Amino acid sequence: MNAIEVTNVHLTYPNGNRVLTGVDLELADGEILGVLGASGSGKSTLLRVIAGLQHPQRGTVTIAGKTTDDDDRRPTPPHLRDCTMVFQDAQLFPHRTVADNVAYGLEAAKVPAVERRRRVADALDMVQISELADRAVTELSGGQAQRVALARCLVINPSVILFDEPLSALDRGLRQRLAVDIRRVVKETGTSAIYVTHDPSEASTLADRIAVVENGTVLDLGPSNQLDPSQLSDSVASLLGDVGEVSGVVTAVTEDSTTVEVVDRYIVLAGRQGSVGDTVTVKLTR
Amino acid sequence: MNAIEVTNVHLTYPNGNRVLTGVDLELADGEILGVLGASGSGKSTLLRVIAGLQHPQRGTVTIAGKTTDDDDRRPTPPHLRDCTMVFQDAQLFPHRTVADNVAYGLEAAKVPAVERRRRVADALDMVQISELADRAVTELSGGQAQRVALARCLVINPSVILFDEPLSALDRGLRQRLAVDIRRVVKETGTSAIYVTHDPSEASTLADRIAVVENGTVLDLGPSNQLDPSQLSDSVASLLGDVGEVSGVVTAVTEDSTTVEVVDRYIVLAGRQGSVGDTVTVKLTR
Amino acid sequence: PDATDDASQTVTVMTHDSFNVPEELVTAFEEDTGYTITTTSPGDAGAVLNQLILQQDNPTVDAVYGIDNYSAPTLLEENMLTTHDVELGGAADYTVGTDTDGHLAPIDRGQVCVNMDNAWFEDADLAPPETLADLTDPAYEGLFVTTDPTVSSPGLAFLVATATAQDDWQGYWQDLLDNGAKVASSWSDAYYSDFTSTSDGEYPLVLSYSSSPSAEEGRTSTITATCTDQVEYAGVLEEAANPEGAKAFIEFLLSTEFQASLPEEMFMYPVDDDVELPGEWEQYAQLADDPISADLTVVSENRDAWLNEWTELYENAN
Amino acid sequence: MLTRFGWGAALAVVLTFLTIFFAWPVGAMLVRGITDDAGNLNLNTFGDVLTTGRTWAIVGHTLTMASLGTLGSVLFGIPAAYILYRTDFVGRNVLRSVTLIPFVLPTVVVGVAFRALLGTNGPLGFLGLDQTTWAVVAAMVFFNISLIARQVGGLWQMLDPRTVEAARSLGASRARAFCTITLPALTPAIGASAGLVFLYCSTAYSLVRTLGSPGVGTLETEVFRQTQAFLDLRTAAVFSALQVVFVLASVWLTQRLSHRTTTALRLQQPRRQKLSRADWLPLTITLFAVIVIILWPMVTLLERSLATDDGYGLDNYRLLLTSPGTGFAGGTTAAQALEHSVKIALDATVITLVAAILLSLVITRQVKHPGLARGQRLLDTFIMLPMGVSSVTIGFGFLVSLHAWNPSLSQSGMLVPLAQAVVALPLVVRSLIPVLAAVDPKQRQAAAVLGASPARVLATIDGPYILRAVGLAAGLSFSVSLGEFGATSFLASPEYQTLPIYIVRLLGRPGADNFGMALAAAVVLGIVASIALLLGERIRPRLRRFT
Ligand SMILES: Nc1ncnc2c1ncn2[C@@H]1O[C@H](COP(=O)(O)OP(=O)(O)OP(=O)(O)O)[C@@H](O)[C@H]1O
Ligand SMILES: Nc1ncnc2c1ncn2[C@@H]1O[C@H](COP(=O)(O)OP(=O)(O)OP(=O)(O)O)[C@@H](O)[C@H]1O
Ligand SMILES: Cc1ncc(C[n+]2csc(CCO)c2C)c(N)n1
Ligand SMILES: [Mg+2]
Ligand SMILES: [Mg+2]
Repeated sequence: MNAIEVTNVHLTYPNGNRVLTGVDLELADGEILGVLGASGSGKSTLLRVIAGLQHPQRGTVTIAGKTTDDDDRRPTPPHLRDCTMVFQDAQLFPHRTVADNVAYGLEAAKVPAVERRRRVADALDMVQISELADRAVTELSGGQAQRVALARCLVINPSVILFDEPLSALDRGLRQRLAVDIRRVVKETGTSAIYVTHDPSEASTLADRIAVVENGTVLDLGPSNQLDPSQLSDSVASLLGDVGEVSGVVTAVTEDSTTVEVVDRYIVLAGRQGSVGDTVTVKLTR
Repeated sequence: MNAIEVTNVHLTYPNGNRVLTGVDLELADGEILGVLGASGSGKSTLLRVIAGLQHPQRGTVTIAGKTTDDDDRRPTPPHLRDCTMVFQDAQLFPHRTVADNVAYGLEAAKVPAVERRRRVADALDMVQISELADRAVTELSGGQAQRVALARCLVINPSVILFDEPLSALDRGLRQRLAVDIRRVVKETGTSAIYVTHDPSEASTLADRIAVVENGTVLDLGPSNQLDPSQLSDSVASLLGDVGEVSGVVTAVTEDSTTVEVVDRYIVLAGRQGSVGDTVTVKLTR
Repeated sequence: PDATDDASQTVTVMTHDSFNVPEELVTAFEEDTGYTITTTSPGDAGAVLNQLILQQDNPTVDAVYGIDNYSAPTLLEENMLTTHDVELGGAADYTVGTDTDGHLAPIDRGQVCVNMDNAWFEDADLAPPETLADLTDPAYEGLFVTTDPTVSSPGLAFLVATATAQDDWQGYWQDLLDNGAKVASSWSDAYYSDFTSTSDGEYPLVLSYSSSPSAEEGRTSTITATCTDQVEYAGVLEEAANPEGAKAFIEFLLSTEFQASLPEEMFMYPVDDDVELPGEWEQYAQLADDPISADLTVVSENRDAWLNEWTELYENAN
Repeated sequence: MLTRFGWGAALAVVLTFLTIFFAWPVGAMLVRGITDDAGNLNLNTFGDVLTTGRTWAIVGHTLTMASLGTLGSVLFGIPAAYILYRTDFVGRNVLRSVTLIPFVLPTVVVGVAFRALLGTNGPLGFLGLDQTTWAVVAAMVFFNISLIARQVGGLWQMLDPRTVEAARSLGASRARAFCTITLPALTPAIGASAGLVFLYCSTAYSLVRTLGSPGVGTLETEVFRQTQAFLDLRTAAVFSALQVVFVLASVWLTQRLSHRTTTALRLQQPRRQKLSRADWLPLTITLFAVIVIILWPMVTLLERSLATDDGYGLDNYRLLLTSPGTGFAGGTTAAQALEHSVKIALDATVITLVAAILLSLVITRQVKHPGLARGQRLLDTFIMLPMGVSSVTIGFGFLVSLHAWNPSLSQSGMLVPLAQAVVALPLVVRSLIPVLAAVDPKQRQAAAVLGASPARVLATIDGPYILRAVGLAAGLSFSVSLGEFGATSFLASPEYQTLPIYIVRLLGRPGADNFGMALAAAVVLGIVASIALLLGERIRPRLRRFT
């Protein structure tokens, strides 16, 4: 059984913005799908549709075998879907402390207080903010807030977790560690996940499979360790970065950097690499 | 004359959180300083102090030659400081459209309507959201919102701009392009800038000099193209990443990745790179 | 008139809030005398009295109109008025007994009476009550609605009437309440919500005025033995800025034209017996010949005590 | 420096206003109450009154009725806030303004309507509620559902829906998300408005007298009795002081409630959703409240205003245009009274809004100095006092202070809008504070670093929220002034009567015409007020389009 099946989903915002135009997507049980996409391409919208926060005009969504959205059915409300979501902008509850934010989903699931406390402590520990448990969430740094949002979802162990750029505000070292931790936790609990990120290396660290949101649809690129760079379109290649070869024209050279215009985009390299007007080939490495 | 001078600044939040304990920092005119630091280390707090949103208990801040904070003076209010700030969490004004958000600072500076319109259009163009000018800011994607916040500050041409992770929500391609554009705009207008980021490559693309916030103080690492990896402490090296050599123990190997534990941190590499228990040396490249 | 001497050209009068006079009469008065009338009205007769007392040290009016017979002795005791020097004529019959100096000029009069719904008593085939004592008769159980004497002026008049006409008024009231009499909070409440003839109410007997039937075209009538006198007076303030104007105003109030306007304008009867009543009044709203007349001195001495006793009695009855 | 001066000046203006038009009159009355004729302090009456059992029976009765009235208003008001301010459906605006009409109806008229409804022969007579405490409570709820709905709805419509979405996706049902996320965010508004309602209910006069079972009455009726019947200012002062204690206690309570829960919320442009099937519960409660508690009495009122000798017709309305009423040959006609009312209410609204905006800004400003913060809380409490002080006290107070000082002032008619402004002020301030307190200070900071001066931040960041809340508040303030009776009756000059006073005068006279006309005039008052309220709703900042 697939954890998530999205079939031909169309979503247009009330202001006429056609964001999703026929999305098809499958997520196998226990699988992690990394989703990349340009800013504004519809990644968050897709997650919101699956979470039941936005209702598609057309199409079907099935979560853990239960059809939640279908053309002529009433959509299943968010809390009855066996999935949760880590929001891009944290969305912490301002009236609750850090620990109480993390406990929220457990309370909703009526987990006994003792167990709840233990699980909350574990989750805070994992995201390395145990010492902030009693803080007001208005007194956190950006990265700390994002970690609370992450812990809040990881702690409840649903069938499916939708991650919307959960590590974007963290420094590199922490990000790598948490990426590994997230993968471990998700795999240990048999959870399935969709993981939206704009960091290709995070995607390949974490995800089993990679997909790209483009032009209102989802393009499945297959298993992350079998990506064939030569098959990628320019726009997808730019999302993944560091894959394949591109050529371009050097447009500026300064003491510190060389700028090469590559198919109307810029890549920045350190140091002098030629002079203005030269045609150079830049080797991009992962 | 230095654009910014911060001398021995101490800041403790009302809840007793001692965040800055003797920060010294100088920013030359027209210089861009890249600031890295772990999550929660006090980067945003430092910028808030300079912007005048948080008043240090001790220490001096001078902006463009004017002392704004000193031990026994009333601090200069934010709007009278010749500096602006791009917030980590955008803080767009919900009752204004995208264009009116960008126009806000120009209105405050009483820039004539015609020029205002032109400059707003240019700024939106630069961050590639011209077509969203009339949108409500509640109808933007995360990355779009961040770009509005960026345009809103770039458009007003102050002496100093404080950037707090302005590109964290953007995809890789866009991020690289904008990093170059920001540098170009800042350099063209002779603006000085402090640029907080958690992406070391963004810092070296953009900044003339790199500093790190650690243990409540700022550590100046010098010009970004003269960094000497061997001089860095472990914690700073982890922030910069991809610099120098570290060794560790492989702790997990899967089909897709190899995990090496390096001085109590994890680095993840793609593909099989040995077997559990092996000691390997991993070459990290920038 | 001299424009620079404004104060002496304006007459300021405090009246009760029912004061009403046809525009033409005021205009005529102002043209005849050269005075301009300004009125203020803080509320009913009780409010007028309270205001005057509160402003004792610094009265802001020249004349007062609307003090009733129960308030009159109190006002006289306060020594705020001066002799009005107006020729009273027939009105002299209604002056307050203790007012030996001619401080209060009677202007109009009326009576507070129990009114009944004629049709109701016909339909019920029940002889209407005739006296105060009848109201405690079980035959009339639950038929009478009166008003709270502490806050309603007809209510106070009725309490005074019972205290005057009954030897043991407390006992009488106990019987009255035991017999299902209802105490409404205000006259309009009783008349427009409880009285059968003018609302969907349940009570065919209501405390109201002798003049009320004139507005109901014969559907109601008064029970004359329950009627008690009401007189309203005017006076000139000791500290009046314009005593001459105040006197002229009182003369105006006693003029035939004003007296003739009283029934239509204020639902009261003229004190000038020569003035004719309107047709409906002649027909439906005759004054009782022999109303209950209280000794005003006794009333003014006992008013507060009676009200307090009544309150206690009433609150305990529930 | 300039900003400090600005705040100081704003505070000074408002404090002067309150001192002259509230503290002085009321203080003058209380001083008369606690001094003897020679002017010496004499507190004996306090001892006497406070040791009487009857006093505590009165306190208990007041407390019980006011609590029940408040509870009912809150229970019906919150679902109504949701339906009226958070969902979209055809006729929503009409429904909103209909629910607001009760607010301006003179209480005497409401008394008539409820008695017509609940009386033995009325459509709900079988309930046996006539002249019981429950009838009073029902009328209190009638008056105040819309107050709660409006104050709470005003904040609710601006809440960022995404926090609730986060809760839902963490597995919270609608009910749980409401209780754990929305309710805490709304608590300041609920607390503030429930505090107001409690005070309105505990100072209700006509309702208690007209609808209530006979009994010891309430603090308010006792103040009236002692002042009006006995001119016993000393005893009245004791009861007034007890009322003040009531106010302080309830304000303290609501402040505590909201102090702990006021957090910067990410307020938004108002968000509404189409009414959906999932809304059945709040919708049912709202419809019950609107139809049974609000509309039915009003329809009864309308029906009785249309009743003529032979069936139904517009006779009473025709008479309103042509006649001043049976037994009122000269004097003011209804049309004139309405004109006066509207003019006075407009003046009062302007005064109220200026004072209220200044006050709420001063109170919600973030200050560092603990002394200043304490000052803010004191001020917050002080401005509630006008609600808890009986209108006779205020009315008589005006006489012995302002009027005595300069009689021509009261004859000029200037005092009426000023007094009405004092009466409406707490309501308007309370409707602004929760919204202002919820504006995220980070928004102000963002504006400041973009170079906006404090004045500009005020205008461009707080401004739009104030404007929206002011639209609501202006409607409320106007209708409160339009319907105000207590203070107005003491101060209005006879030539410049307002409609509520005209109505009460009509009700004070026999004659079927007078009664019918009074009811018709009340209907007119309600209609005018609801139009004003509809207009108030329309004052709102549009999303500015870039040009
Ligand atoms: N308002 C506040 N009150 C108390 N403590 C605060 C407040 N804001 C931030 N802090 C604490 O101060 C420290 C520094 O916060 P700051 O926001 O400056 O971190 P940062 O370096 O910007 O981190 P990030 O990269 O996660 O944004 C953190 O530990 C945070 O928890
Ligand atoms: N509430 C809304 N109403 C109308 N349009 C919206 C709304 N929210 C988002 N959009 C638009 O829909 C498109 C997709 O938005 P979405 O948030 O899904 O993008 P995203 O892929 O998550 O981008 P990012 O990486 O910047 O977060 C964008 O163009 C955005 O402007
Ligand atoms: C129980 C109760 N009675 C009356 C009103 C009507 N009202 C609306 S505003 C206001 C105060 C100033 O007039 C009053 C009394 C109410 N809301 N609650
Ligand atoms: Mg997004
Ligand atoms: Mg930060």
